[in-house]
Amino acid sequence: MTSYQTNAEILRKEQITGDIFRLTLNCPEIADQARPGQFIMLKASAKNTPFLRRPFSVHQTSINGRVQVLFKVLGKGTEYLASCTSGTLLSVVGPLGRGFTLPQKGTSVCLIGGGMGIAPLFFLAKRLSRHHDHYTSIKVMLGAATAKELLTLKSDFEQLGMPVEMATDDGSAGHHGFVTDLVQSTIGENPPWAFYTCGPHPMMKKIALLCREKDCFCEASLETMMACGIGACLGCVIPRPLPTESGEQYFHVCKDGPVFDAGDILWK
Amino acid sequence: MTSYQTNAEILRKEQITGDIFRLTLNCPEIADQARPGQFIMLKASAKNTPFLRRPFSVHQTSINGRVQVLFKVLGKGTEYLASCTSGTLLSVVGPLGRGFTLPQKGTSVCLIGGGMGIAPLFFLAKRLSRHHDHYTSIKVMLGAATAKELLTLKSDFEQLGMPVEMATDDGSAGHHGFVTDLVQSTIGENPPWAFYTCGPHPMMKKIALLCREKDCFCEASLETMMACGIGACLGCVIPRPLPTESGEQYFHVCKDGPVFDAGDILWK
Amino acid sequence: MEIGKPKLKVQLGSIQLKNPVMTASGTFGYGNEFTNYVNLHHLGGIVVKGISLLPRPGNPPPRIVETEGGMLNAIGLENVGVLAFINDKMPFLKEAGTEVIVNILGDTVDEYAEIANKLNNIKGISAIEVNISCPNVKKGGVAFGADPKMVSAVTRAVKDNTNLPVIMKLSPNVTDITATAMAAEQAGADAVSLINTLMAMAIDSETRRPRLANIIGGLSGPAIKPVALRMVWQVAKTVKIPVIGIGGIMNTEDALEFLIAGATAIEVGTANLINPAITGEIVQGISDYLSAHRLESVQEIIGSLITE
Amino acid sequence: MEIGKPKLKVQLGSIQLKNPVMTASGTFGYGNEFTNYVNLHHLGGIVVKGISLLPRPGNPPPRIVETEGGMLNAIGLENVGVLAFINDKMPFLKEAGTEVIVNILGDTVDEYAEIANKLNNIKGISAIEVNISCPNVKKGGVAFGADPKMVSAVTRAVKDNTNLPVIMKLSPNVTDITATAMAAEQAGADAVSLINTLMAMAIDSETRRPRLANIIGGLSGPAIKPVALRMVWQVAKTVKIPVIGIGGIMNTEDALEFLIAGATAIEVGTANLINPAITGEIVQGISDYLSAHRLESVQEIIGSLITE
Ligand SMILES: Cc1cc2nc3c(=O)[nH]c(=O)nc-3n(C[C@H](O)[C@H](O)[C@H](O)COP(=O)(O)OP(=O)(O)OC[C@H]3O[C@@H](n4cnc5c(N)ncnc54)[C@H](O)[C@@H]3O)c2cc1C
Ligand SMILES: Cc1cc2nc3c(=O)[nH]c(=O)nc-3n(C[C@H](O)[C@H](O)[C@H](O)COP(=O)(O)OP(=O)(O)OC[C@H]3O[C@@H](n4cnc5c(N)ncnc54)[C@H](O)[C@@H]3O)c2cc1C
Ligand SMILES: Cc1cc2nc3c(=O)[nH]c(=O)nc-3n(C[C@H](O)[C@H](O)[C@H](O)COP(=O)(O)O)c2cc1C
Ligand SMILES: Cc1cc2nc3c(=O)[nH]c(=O)nc-3n(C[C@H](O)[C@H](O)[C@H](O)COP(=O)(O)O)c2cc1C
Ligand code: FES
Ligand code: FES
Repeated sequence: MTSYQTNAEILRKEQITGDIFRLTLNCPEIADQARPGQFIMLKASAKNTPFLRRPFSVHQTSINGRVQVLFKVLGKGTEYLASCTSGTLLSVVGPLGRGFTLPQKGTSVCLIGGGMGIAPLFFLAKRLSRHHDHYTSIKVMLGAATAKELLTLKSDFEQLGMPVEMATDDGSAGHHGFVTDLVQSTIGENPPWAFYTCGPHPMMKKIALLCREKDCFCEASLETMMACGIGACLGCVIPRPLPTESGEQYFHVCKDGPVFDAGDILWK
Repeated sequence: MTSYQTNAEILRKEQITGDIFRLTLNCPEIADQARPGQFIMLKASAKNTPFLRRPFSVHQTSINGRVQVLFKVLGKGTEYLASCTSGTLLSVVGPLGRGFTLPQKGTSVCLIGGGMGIAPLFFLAKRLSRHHDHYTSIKVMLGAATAKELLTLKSDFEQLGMPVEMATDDGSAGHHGFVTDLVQSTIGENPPWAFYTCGPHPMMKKIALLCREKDCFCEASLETMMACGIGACLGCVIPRPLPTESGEQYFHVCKDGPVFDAGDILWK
Repeated sequence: MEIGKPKLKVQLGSIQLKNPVMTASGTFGYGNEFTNYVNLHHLGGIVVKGISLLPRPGNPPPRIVETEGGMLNAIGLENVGVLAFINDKMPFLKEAGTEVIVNILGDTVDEYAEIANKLNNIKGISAIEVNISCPNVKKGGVAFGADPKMVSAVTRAVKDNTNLPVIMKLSPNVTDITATAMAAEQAGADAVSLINTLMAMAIDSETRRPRLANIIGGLSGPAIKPVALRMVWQVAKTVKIPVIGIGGIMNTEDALEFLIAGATAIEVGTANLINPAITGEIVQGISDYLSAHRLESVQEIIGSLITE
Repeated sequence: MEIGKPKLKVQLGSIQLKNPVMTASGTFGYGNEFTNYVNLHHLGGIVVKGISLLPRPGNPPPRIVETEGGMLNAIGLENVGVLAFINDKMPFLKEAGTEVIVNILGDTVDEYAEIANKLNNIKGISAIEVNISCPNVKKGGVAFGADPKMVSAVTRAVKDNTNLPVIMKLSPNVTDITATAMAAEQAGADAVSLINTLMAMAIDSETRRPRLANIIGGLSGPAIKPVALRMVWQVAKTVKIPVIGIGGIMNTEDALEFLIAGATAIEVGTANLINPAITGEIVQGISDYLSAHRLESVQEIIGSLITE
């Protein structure tokens, strides 16, 4: 798998809401290679603070060499990214990791994103929309704290011709409650299903267990603390349900993931 | 001596030449207290790199609470300052240190600045211009690498009614050579003289020795590496010519200076 | 449920601090340098610049270098000497409205004893902190703090010469800091403080010269915080006397980490040079943290690290 | 005067490196992870992730924490074990076009001996680097590297079981690193490398829990450079065998400082995680520095520190 380290120019910075931003980066090699569910490591500082790179899912790519990331400001790194103006160069390493497995023809597909977990699902949706007719249906379910975090993203999915159901914590758009509630009422219809999810751990856990129960295909994109993103530091582990024959007790999320078959994960 | 720590807003950033900038800061208490030759300590980073504050001479103050610094970009700290836009808040500690002693009535005054050493001399010039008639004459001699570094500053002094002689390394303005050459031809006329100098060490040394020879009053503003600027860390020392009675072998530049009687300095 | 203002008092042996926030020796001068920036009255205590028997001139410059997340210093223990300290600095300090802790240093065990003795009956001094990171001139220049036996000897010598509580300030440049901490405890120390600076060095690759005239200096600042925190945790688990945490504390969050690791009080060092008001801000910050977590007293977080 | 391309070759005991720039164990995987970013052929050598007799799963997460100017790791020596290393990793490594140095670790002296023995006749291995910062399970978990006697014992055990040059990798968590360096030299080590990480810790003040599942981890990155540089300088003055400098090297300038302090070669660690192309850039940077200073060979700067 080829990946690159490059200095990518920020071509555009969009402020989706107060603390959610979308950066468009010019990095043709990465745009060309990236597959949905893969991520990039950004140097989110001009100096050494913060010290480590920060991982971000590829939100979408374009044939003219752009890579987008969608992020929420949490701490020093994302603050720095939010403060960058177009023209700034960011050091990027990517694309990295194992992305989503595309669904089999004839399945009903459901993408369930919570918060910034929506980022990689849009890339997946774009890829699926190339062969929309391969799938019985494609549903998108998005959850967030409040309506305004979802509006831009909702219309992005809708432009791909995918119906979007929403759930918000404050009830300001769609279902008042968790996005997982929406899944429950869907999973009965139209088998076989392929679920793809990314978002807060409890959300993904709930979906994973539901899918296990109903024996549905389900992939989840996980997060851990990463130093290198390229499989070198062995820092980014999560426990395997069972050790491998050679005694490995952990997955390395940056290499074995970030996308995993939800059934392979020890949901805590 | 009262000094303050405050978050000062950058009201204006001027680019004098490629790498020379002037910042106007809003810090009324410091503007009110500062005397020529004193300095301020600026936090020249948003995070911990660079770690220490950076000392800058007060270039001028205004009655409406502004403090200006004039600086050249050398490394990380000054790069950061040069990248700040108006509206940015900078943490400032000051005014600090011992400034210039104002000349006695009836003296001929000569201010000799080299490079960024011009910064504090302008503040002194402004103060002297309040009582221009107290002095037999006031001359200003400015040295720099090339003409364009001097033009703005020259006219600033001239607006105070002070004639300015220039020396440039490349001969692009004034004397082609060192500013010290100009001093040599002046020191004979119109005694008694009071010389004030700030700039590169070899320049100040030459002036100091000349003044010692002719027995002229001479003050020089020195630089050393400073961590605190307030006399607490004892990091900023230079050797005294003779130990004090209590055994002190060093001056603390941030407290005993930065302005010293040139005759008290061990010029190396 | 309404909760009053959280209680910040802590006990260091026989002295009580109004809060756990003190200043680290050598970074707060003799206190008077900071009156423009912080109300000394609000601090738990002031630890003054290290004092020796005779005045010391210190090292030639350069004495300080900036490093990534920290600095090196090789001040060389410049100080006014114990007599000038008593005459010139104590009058101000004893009116400062906070505990005054005098940091002392020596070249020999006897010198430590003698300074302790000279400080013993001086009004306004609350405790003595003993810097043992200095070279023992009788032992080929090995630092006192490098060897538990020398730590014992210095502790005893100081204890024998003062009625004041004695805080032994441990060096981090050792294989096992719990060994020197225990040596101090067994020899009668009332508390230990740690860490002093890490021995370090910087080179200018253009001139190929050391950046410090003294070649070697002490590393301080946030760069060393993780090392300091580890040592404080290890020592707090080992000794029964109070532990004072020092090393890279830049803000409230850092101070809390040391308290949680087991420090009864903390000393803020290099941060004073960058933000001369920081100690006051940390006192306030600890109080705010306790309120936000509905804790009544700072005691509830000291040593509260959950390790399962 | 025209000067040709500067000579970068250095000699580490019996092996020659095409240049002094190597990678530090645990930060460069088994080399293959970096082929997208750097031409391995350009490097002086690759030191692989530490290998034990049997595969090790490593510690539970979280295993890494970011700190000011550095990071903590508590990977727990996860590795594939010596046999899988030989079978799965060596085929790639021996074609990498650079010297391959295998970092090894053990719980007992015998284990070190056995791994050394297993690696002895494997084609493509240039040297063994021995990580002695691991706990000696027979000595109550004290690190081998903490004690000159244990350093001797491990050095001898490894030397007795291999014909390859042996590099002893010293721990910085000691009172006197020249003592462990001399122990290694006297026991027959062909070189020493230093430093490994500083034992350190981080706490989350909100949860009051350690940030690493293992509680304690190793501090690396630019934060520790000044300590590493000091130790390298001290050791280079003390031993006659070559010294390899490690610790916080982020760029050419840092690498030069270590060479000037007396290191014959350097290893770049944490910097690989942040800039996977950095080692190649440093090779070029050293060459450029030598050209700019009109020096013919890197030999001219090794140990060239001017201290008057
Ligand atoms: C594979 C992957 C893909 C991700 N994709 C996205 C995305 O598309 N959009 C988005 O907003 N966020 C994404 N994240 C999370 C993103 O990496 C963090 O929000 C970001 O690192 C926060 O950095 P900070 O400096 O702003 O915050 P900090 O205050 O430093 O940290 C806040 C939290 O962010 C996480 N974090 C910090 N540093 C790292 C690191 N080096 N590796 C992993 N997690 C870290 C930790 O949970 C930490 O508690 C992803 C994470 C992973 C692992
Ligand atoms: C009393 C005093 C007044 C000064 N006034 C001015 C002024 O008016 N205009 C101006 O341009 N410069 C002035 N300087 C110099 C100014 O402080 C340095 O240019 C600045 O610190 C460079 O910082 P940097 O991070 O950009 O460069 P770096 O690359 O970090 O350092 C470049 C050089 O700047 C000096 N320097 C760096 N940090 C410090 C420090 N903490 N204390 C002292 N010197 C340091 C050192 O000589 C160093 O070699 C003054 C210095 C002193 C001591
Ligand atoms: C400039 C400076 C001077 C110091 N002088 C002393 C001293 O005289 N006595 C002493 O015990 N420690 C001295 N120290 C060490 C500090 O008290 C403190 O232990 C160390 O710096 C670590 O804390 P910090 O990282 O918060 O600075 C000094 C530190 C600095 C930076
Ligand atoms: C993630 C990580 C894993 C490491 N694993 C090993 C190891 O297996 N064996 C070893 O001897 N050193 C190991 N080290 C230590 C490094 O090789 C190096 O000595 C140390 O990090 C200091 O160098 P640096 O600051 O350049 O990283 C590891 C360091 C890191 C950061
Ligand atoms: S982040 Fe380094 S191995 Fe996964
Ligand atoms: S800079 Fe700290 S005493 Fe002068």
